[in-house]
Amino acid sequence: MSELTADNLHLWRGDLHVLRGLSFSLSQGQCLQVIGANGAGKSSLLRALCGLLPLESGTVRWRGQDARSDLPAFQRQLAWLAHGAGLKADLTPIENLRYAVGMRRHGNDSAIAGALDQLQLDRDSQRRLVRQLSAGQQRRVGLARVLLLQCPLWILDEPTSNLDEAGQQLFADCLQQHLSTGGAAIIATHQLLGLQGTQPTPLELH
Amino acid sequence: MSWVWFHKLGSPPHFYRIAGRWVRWLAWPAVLLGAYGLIGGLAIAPADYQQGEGYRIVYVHAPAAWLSLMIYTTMAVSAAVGLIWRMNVAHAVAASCATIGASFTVLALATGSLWGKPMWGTYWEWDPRLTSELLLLFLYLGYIGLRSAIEDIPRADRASAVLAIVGVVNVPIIHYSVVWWNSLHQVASVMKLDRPSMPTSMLLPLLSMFLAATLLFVALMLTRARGEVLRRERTARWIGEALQQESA
Amino acid sequence: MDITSPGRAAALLIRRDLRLAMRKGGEWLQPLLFFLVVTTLFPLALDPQLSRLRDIAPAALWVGALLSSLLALDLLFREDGADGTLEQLVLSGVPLAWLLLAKTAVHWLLTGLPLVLMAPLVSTALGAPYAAMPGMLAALLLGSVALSLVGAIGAGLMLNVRRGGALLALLVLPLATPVLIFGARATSMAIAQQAYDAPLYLLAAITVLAATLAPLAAAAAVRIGIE
Amino acid sequence: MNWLAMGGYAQYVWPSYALTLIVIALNIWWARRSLARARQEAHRRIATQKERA
Repeated sequence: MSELTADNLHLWRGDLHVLRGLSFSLSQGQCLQVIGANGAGKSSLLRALCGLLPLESGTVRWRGQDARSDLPAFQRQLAWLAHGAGLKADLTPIENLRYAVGMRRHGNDSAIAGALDQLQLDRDSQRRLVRQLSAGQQRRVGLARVLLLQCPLWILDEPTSNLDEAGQQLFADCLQQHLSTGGAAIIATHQLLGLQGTQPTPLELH
Repeated sequence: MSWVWFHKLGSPPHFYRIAGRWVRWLAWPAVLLGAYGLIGGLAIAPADYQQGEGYRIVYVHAPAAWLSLMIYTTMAVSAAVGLIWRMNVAHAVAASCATIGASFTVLALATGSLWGKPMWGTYWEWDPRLTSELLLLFLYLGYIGLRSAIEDIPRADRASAVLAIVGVVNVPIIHYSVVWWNSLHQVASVMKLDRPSMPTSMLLPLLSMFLAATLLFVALMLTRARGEVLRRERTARWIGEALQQESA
Repeated sequence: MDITSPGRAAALLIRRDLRLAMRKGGEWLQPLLFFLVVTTLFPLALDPQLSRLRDIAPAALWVGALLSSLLALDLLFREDGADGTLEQLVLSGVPLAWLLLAKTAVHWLLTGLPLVLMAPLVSTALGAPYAAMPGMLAALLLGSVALSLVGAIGAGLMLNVRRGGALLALLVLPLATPVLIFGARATSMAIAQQAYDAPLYLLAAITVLAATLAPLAAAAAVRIGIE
Repeated sequence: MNWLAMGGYAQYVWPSYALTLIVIALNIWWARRSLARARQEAHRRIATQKERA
C-alpha cells in the first residue's frame, strides 16, 4: 500500500493552470523527482502537498487517509524544506535547530551537534549567527533540521541549491539512508541526485 | 432533500442563470414599492407633530441605515459559507456586497446629518447611531481595502472573509460601546425612529421603502455576483454557451 | 514518537522570540519611544497648564497606546513570514492558534508592558494625580493586551500584502474602538478619583473575549497569508 | 406650492432625496458595468484558451 497518493490535483496560480489533474503515488523507499521548467508549478505542487497551499480540487491521501481530514497529524509526518533557508538569521545553527526540532519532538543538543557534524558544518560555524554563514552552510543547517525531525516523508524544494560538490554527495548519502530505512521523499530539483540503488522516479510538470 | 437548492446554487453555471432571472423578477417590485414609498412619504403621510416636514427624511435615512447593517451581515455570512464550504459562489456574493454596503452607509451618514441639522442645529452630532454608522463605514473600507490589496482572487476571497467574520462579531460590541460611551456624556438624543405609535399612513410608506431597499440590494448584488462568478470561473465550457445565449 | 506537547512548544517559541528580541533590542524599543513622542505632542498642541492637560490626559495616553501598538505589529509576523520560519510553525502540528497566542504574548511583553510601565511617568507629566495611578495602570494593562491580540489578526491579514501601514490601521483601529472607549473612560474616572470599576470590568470582558477568539482568527489569517 | 417648501425644511429634505437617487443610480451603473467588464474578460479568456488548446 503506497505511503502517499495524489489523484486529480488541480491548482491555479493567478490564471495559470499549473496542476492539470495530476495524479501519482509514492511508496516506502521511493523518491519522486519533480522536474519541469521554471514556473511550471514545482514549488506550488510541493506546498500544496504539505497543506500550505489549498488545492482547488483533487485529494492527497497519506497511508490511505485523506490528508485534509486531520492535517496536523499528516503535517507531523512530513519534513518540509522550502527554497529559502527557513532559519532565523540572528540565531546560531544550534539554537535554530533546538527550537525548530523542539517544536516537533524532544531533541537534545548532542543529537543536533551530531547532525550538523554529519553534514560537515565545522564546530566554529555551528556557534556563529546564521546571518554570518554562507548560503551553502545555511542549506546544510536546513538539511540537518530535516534529518533531526526523523519523519517518514521528506518534501524538499531544491535541497541541493547552493551546495558544493561535497555537500551534494553528503545529501545523497542522507537521502539514500532515509530511503533505505523505508522513508519516502518528493524532491524538486534539476540536479542529479546521485543515488546508488533505485533511481528517483521522475514526475514531469509541463 | 431541502439542501438541494443550496448545492444547486453553489454551482456557478446554475447560479449565473438563476441570478439573471432573479434580477429581472426583483427589479420591478423594487421600483413599484420604492415609488409608493416615496410618494407616500413625501406627500400622503402627515407631518410629524414635533419635527414637521423635516421628518420625511426618515423615509430614505432609515432604509439606508438598515441596508448598511443588513448588507454587512449578509457579506459576513456568505464569506463564512465560502470559507467553510469552499464555495466560490459564496465568495462572489460577499465580494459583490462590499461596495453596495459602503455606498448605502455613506448615504445613511449623509441623510442622518442632513436630518440632524434641523434637530440638533449641527450637521454632525456624536449620536450613538451616527457614530456606529461611521465605524461601520470604516469596517467596510477596511474590507474593500484588503480585498483590493491582494491580487490573487482566491486568496483575496479567503483573507477578506476572515476580516468580514471578525468584523461582524465586532459590530454589536462596537455599537454598544458607543451607546455606553454616549450615554455617559450627555442626554441620549434619540433619533425620531423608534416611536411607539406611528399612524399607518406614516408607517406603510416606511415599510414599503424598507422592502424596496432590500429588493434593490438583492438585485444589485446578484448582478455583480454574476460577474464575480465569471471572474472566478477557471476554464468551464459553460461560460461560452452562457455568453452566446445572452448576446443572441 | 515523543511528540512535543503544545505547552512545551509554546514555551520554546516564547524563549526563541525573547532570545531574538535580546539580540535585536533596538527594534523593540521603537514603539515605546513612539509612545513617548506622541504623548508629548499633546501638551505642545494645547497649553502647559496642568489643570487643562488633565482633561486630555486619557485621550493622549490611549491614542498614543493605540498607535504605538499598531506600529509594533510590524514586528510580529513580518520577519518570520519572510525567512520561512512562520511556515514551519504552521507545519509543526501544534495548533497554530495556540502558537500565535504565545507569539502575541511575547510581542505584548516587549511592546505593551513597557508602555504600561512608562505610563505613570507620562500621565504625571500630563497632570494626572498620583492617586489615579492604580486605576490607570489596570486599564492600560488590560487594554494593551487586548490591542496586541486584536492587532495580531490585522498583522496576519497583512502578511505578504504590499507595504500597507495605513491599511493595517484601517483594519485594526475600528476593531480597537471599544478598548479605546472603555480604557479612556476608566482612566479619566481614575484621574477624577471616581469609581472606575464599571469601565474596567467591561474592558476586562473585551480582553478575555479577545484572548479566546482573536488567536483563532489570527491563525486563519496567517494560514491564508503564507500561501 | 408650499409643499415644495417642506415647511421650511426644504434645504434638508430635498438634498436627502437627491442624494438617495444619486446613490441608487451610481450603484445600478456600477453593477451593470462590473458585469459587463467581467463578461468581456471571460470572452477574452475563452479566446486565449481556444488558441492555446
